Amino acid sequence: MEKLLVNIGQNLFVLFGLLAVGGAGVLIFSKSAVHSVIGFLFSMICVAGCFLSLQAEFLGVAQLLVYAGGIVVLFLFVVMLVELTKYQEKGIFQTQTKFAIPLVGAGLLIFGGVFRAALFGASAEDALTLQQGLVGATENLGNAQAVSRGLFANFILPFEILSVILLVALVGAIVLAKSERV
Amino acid sequence: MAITKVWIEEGCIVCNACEAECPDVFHVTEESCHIKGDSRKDGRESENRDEKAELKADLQSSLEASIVAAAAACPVEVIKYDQVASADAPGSAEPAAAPAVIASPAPVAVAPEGAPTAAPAVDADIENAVDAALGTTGNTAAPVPAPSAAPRPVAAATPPDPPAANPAKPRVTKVWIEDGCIVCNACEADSPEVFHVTETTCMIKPGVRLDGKESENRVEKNGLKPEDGERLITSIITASKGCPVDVIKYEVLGDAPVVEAKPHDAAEVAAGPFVLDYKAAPNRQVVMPKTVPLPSLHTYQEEQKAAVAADGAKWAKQQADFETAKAKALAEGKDAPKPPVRAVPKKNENDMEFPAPSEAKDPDLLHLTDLLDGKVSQAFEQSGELILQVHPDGLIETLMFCKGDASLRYEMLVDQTATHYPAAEGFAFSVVYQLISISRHKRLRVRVLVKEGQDLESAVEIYPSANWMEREIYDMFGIRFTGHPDMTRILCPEDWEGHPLRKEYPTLGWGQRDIDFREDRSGVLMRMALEKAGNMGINLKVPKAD
Amino acid sequence: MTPTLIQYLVISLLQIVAVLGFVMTLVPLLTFAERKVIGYVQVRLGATRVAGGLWGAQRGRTHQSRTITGGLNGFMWWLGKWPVISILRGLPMFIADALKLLTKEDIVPTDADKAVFVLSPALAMVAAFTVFAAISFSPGALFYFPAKFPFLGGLPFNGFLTDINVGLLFILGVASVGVYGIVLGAWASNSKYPLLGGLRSAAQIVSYEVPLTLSLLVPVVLTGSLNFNEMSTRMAADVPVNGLVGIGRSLLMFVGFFVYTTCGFAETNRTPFDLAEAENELVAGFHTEYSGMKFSFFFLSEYASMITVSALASAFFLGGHYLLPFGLQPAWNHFFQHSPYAILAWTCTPSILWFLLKIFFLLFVFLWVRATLPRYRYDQLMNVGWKFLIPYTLVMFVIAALLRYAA
Amino acid sequence: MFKTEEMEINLGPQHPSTHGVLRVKLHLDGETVVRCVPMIGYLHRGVEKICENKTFFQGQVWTDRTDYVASVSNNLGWAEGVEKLFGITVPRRAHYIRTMLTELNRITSHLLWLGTHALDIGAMTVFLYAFREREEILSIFEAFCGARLTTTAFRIGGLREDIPPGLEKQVRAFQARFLDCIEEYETLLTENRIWKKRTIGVALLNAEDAIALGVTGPVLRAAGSTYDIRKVFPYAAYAEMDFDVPTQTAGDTYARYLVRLEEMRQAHRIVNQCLDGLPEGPVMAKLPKVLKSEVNEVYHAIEAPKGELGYYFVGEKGGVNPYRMHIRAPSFINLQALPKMVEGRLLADVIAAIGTLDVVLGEVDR
Repeated sequence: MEKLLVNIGQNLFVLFGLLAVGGAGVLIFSKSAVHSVIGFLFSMICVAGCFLSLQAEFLGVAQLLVYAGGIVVLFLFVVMLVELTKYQEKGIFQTQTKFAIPLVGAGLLIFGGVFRAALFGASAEDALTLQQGLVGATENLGNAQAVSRGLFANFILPFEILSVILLVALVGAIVLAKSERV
Repeated sequence: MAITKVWIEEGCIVCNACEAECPDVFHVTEESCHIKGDSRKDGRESENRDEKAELKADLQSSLEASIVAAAAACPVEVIKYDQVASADAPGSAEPAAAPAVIASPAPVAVAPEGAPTAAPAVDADIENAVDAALGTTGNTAAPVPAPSAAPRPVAAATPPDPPAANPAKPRVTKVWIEDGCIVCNACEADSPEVFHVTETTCMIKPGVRLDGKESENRVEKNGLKPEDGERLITSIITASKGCPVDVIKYEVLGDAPVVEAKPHDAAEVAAGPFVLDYKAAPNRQVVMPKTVPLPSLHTYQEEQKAAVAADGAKWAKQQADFETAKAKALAEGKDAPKPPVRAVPKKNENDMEFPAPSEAKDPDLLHLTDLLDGKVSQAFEQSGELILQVHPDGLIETLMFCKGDASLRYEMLVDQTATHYPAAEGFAFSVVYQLISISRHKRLRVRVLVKEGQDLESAVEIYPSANWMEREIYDMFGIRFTGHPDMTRILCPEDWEGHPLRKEYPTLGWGQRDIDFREDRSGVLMRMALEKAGNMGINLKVPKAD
Repeated sequence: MTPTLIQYLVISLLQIVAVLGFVMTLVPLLTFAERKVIGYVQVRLGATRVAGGLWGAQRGRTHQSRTITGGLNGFMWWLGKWPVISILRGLPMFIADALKLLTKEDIVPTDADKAVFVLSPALAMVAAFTVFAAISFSPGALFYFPAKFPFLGGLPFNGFLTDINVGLLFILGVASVGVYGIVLGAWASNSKYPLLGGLRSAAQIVSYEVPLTLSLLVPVVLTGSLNFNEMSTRMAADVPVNGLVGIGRSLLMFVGFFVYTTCGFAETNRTPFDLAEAENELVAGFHTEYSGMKFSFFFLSEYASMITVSALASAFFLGGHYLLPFGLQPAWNHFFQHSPYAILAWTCTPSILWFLLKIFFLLFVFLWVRATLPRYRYDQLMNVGWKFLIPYTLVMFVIAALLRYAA
Repeated sequence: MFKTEEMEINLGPQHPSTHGVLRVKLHLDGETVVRCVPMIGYLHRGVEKICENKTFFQGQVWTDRTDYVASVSNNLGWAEGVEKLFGITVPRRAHYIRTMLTELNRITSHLLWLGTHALDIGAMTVFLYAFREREEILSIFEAFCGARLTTTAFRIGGLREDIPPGLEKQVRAFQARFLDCIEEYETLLTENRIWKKRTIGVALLNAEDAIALGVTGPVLRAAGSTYDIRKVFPYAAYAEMDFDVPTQTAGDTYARYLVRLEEMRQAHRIVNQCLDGLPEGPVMAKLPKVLKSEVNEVYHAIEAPKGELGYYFVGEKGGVNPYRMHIRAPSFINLQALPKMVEGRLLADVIAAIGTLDVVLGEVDR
């Protein structure tokens, strides 16, 4: 008991991780689209829990705020509005099963290899810490500052590229919606 | 006749029915039913099963009717009694009835222990014989109908010979309703004198039954009055055949006539625009109007002229009478009679004066009459209102003029409605359009007369407000409007039958009836009402003075 | 002295019980207050009694005082004779309300998605109550357990559950999950009015979350902290009043407060933004098909989020545990910190009292507004959100950044 | 692959905002109303048929139940319609009392409208304020005839009784404070931003459409027409009264709100004039014991709070019942304009439109 509590962070991480995988399973295997979204939501919340158990509060909370609070709502919105039963009957959905199964198999193999290397390989011996350059900076700072320093100092270029991609997606969505409307 | 002994056989289900019928004799306890001490000679209160004590002498005849009714009402038939003819009973006034019963060994009937009690119910011949014997006295107005409901064990005793039985005429002896009635009203439509359809089931009416009770007659299978059984045989058989679930059963004495069942399907109902089968629902009788109150200047003037002429003729006759009387009196040397005084029209003391129609003087009416050129059949003024009656052909033209003509400008159609005149010749409805001119502050009523089944042209194109009003007219009167965008019912449901504001449409609904509890002698309706209301724990017994 | 892990867990449990108990008591009281406040505005009495008996009347016993509520009624009627406390007449209404909701028949529509239908009120409730994990009712320890207290002697009992350094974000994140309760509940009812209500609500909450967050960022930028306790402390003590900057900061906070409160009304679906449950249009909006306990979960979560919004507003704009709002406390402190009068000196220190008073006042404002204002139309609501509030908050955000730079 | 679908939704017959058992079938595209079909008849009791089977005196009782909010106006229409059918002259004092009560009834009707309409739009408090004053008028009715809602206040030929002592005082007490009460409603609504947003430009109906659709009453006057039967075809004592007909030109919900508020003020004026100029004399015309009609046909219209209320009577010779009676119900005709008002607008505007039309379903269905 005592041991379980002392390692509570680690244990919670495992627990949340398993729950997240369970949620992802619901997302994939559920018959109802709304149930899938609920599974997705659950998965997202559990991922946030993972972050929190690693004491990355800012990331965890941001995960909650952005994914659970924003993006999944939009998914749900769309799924609710579209009358899926009709399209299910027509067989428009779930047509890609025959491609999906080999793809998932391949993905499992690849990621399994990666995970195996990460968890049991040589690098698993290293401590999971921030980059050397950041270590000193985070000592007296809160979580948010550490993340922001990482984003806006070290990784400014990828960050900006990402924002451009998002902008493109935004514009694309507007264009699609407009043409649908007219 | 009188009842000497009453007792309760085993098997009482404590149903209170006997106490309801005859509270003086029966007293229902929690376990059984007792014969009251007040009414017994030995003064004890018990079921009287073993001792069979006699009733008090003074009660023997006075309570007879109610005891018989109680015995008949008993659902398990455990109430038995000895019935004898007594000399001082009012029954002695019935010469035909008395011998019939006396002929049987007195006391009339005590079924031997273990005798079948249900079996005689099917023994139609025997009961028929008794019934026929009693039936001859049917018109002698026995004070209570109950004695004719002879106790059932009589069947086991020797039947008397029917003195006046007439086996030639077939008749229905019994009729009852099996389980499964769907309350369809078909039987009541065929034979309203026998059947009475309530909300939950169908009943045999008390008027035709020997025991005078109203029930399904399922358990008791009580007989019909012979004369009714004879008279109503055709209708009962028709009803039985017409019953969609075949729950009406009957027993016939003699050869049943061959009767075709009347069809009671939906096709019959939907055949006409509105079926007025008064026989099907006598409670929906409608008094149709005799007069045609269609105001018209022409008719009014004719009436006035006729009234003046009648008055003149009356006066002339009075004067002529006076002259002859005077001449006669002179001839006989008597005093001359008083000369007649012409009656002055009665002075109107009320603040009320009939607004008589007058010639059209209003420029609008004159202008429209000119414009329409022969399509106007009448134009007059009454009660300060302008009325223009046009031919149905010219209706749309009239409305267009009213709206469009620069000197008329009736912008708004405020109201449109119809009236049904079933007594009129040549037309059945008048449809009126109330127009107002908002700019000129004038009102005008346009009227058309429509025949039954004739369609009118819709005014929606000219006055969009006519939309709902025409739908309402269609709904209420059945007048259709051609060119209307949506000629459907508006207030009544789509599948409603009939058009309610027609004069022949009855004011009572199907199956609606007035329940008069004063006629509810057996208390059936009262009991049903109580059942419906639920047991409210109220003692409904009428309080006694003692 | 630092607690051991077990002691820490026990104290946390006690704190959770205390906070939940506080909120769970406050919500029913709030419903009673709603009856009374709106009743007062509308020239009527509001609740004065609880009708009928719980079970006495059915058994034919007519005497009121023998029933539970009847007895309470008698007591409350007696209370009504006294001038001030007579306002408490009808207080048992909140017990009766809770009992009624607990004992009502729980109806699940035939064609509803049963699992989701059951899940969504729970989701709304959990989200609304988890938020209180990050709300700090009092800075530091509320009290210390006495030394003789078994097991916990000498340990502090805090006025907050956790002291996350991203407390604000946590609250926003968890609160944003609450919308699922509404949307999923609406969808699972398989009925048209709830669906419309759910869609309205989802769109409304998602779009008002943006100005809400942006307006909360104004004090965050001004103080430089996302932590609940640190925020009010810095606001009161650390940031000195600096002439023009100080005035500008106060003004900005003042405007920000109103913007935030407006968004808060929309977030909690209260009048004039209660479109999700606009009973005149959508019968009862997203919870049309809900009854009994499930309905009361929605009900509770709405009132709990009212408390959350009030707590946030008082912590971030109204000075939190300190007396004065809008960052005016430093000036007050400057004059009275060393005042010889103890009471004045005391007003310069943080206290749970001020915080609660501010919350209560804001809750009163919620009720007041409900009694006064009509409801917006849906498109107007969206216009207000996107065309006015978001630009305003963005401008405020920029000004706040400039002020921060200047200071 | 995906195309938008219209959603069909039934507003009513049991809905908080349909003011009775009105059912409106709406086809929605999102929240925009594509098509609106009002469906009525849920409260149809066949009042016209019933009245044909009742005498002229008995039938009046049924008019209370058509527009139960403005029963006094309905009584007046019936009484004057029958009087026109028979040619009865009513004493002047009776006319004055009738006018006064009808105007008080107009105030109650408008107050009920104001309260419920504001409630529909979300302003709760006005409802309670409006009912406070309405209660007072209802007590005046109670003092006059013993009933609060279903008054059957008038008799054919005048009044059954003169006004009871003390009624004048009661009415004057109400009159003294009523104008302030209107001010109070106005402070809550007239300049309220949200109220204006919800009402200005909503449920538009211009004068041309209104006239074409037969819409009367405040809805028509808010579109700019001055048509008011009290002025155009005066009845009762209105010819002797000095009052204005309030009009607006916008033809939207806000304009109707302003018109109805101003009508309450004018009604207040008329009541004052009736009280001040109340003539002496009898209140009942001399009539025979039994009224037997002649062959005649009349249509009598009065300005009910909701619009033109017309009674159409056909009398047969010697009949004690009307041969045919028809009520031209203003709510029924006004409701026709609902689709015109709301199609292409939002769902919330349907609620505002139903509220602003001020329909009473008892009168729509009759």
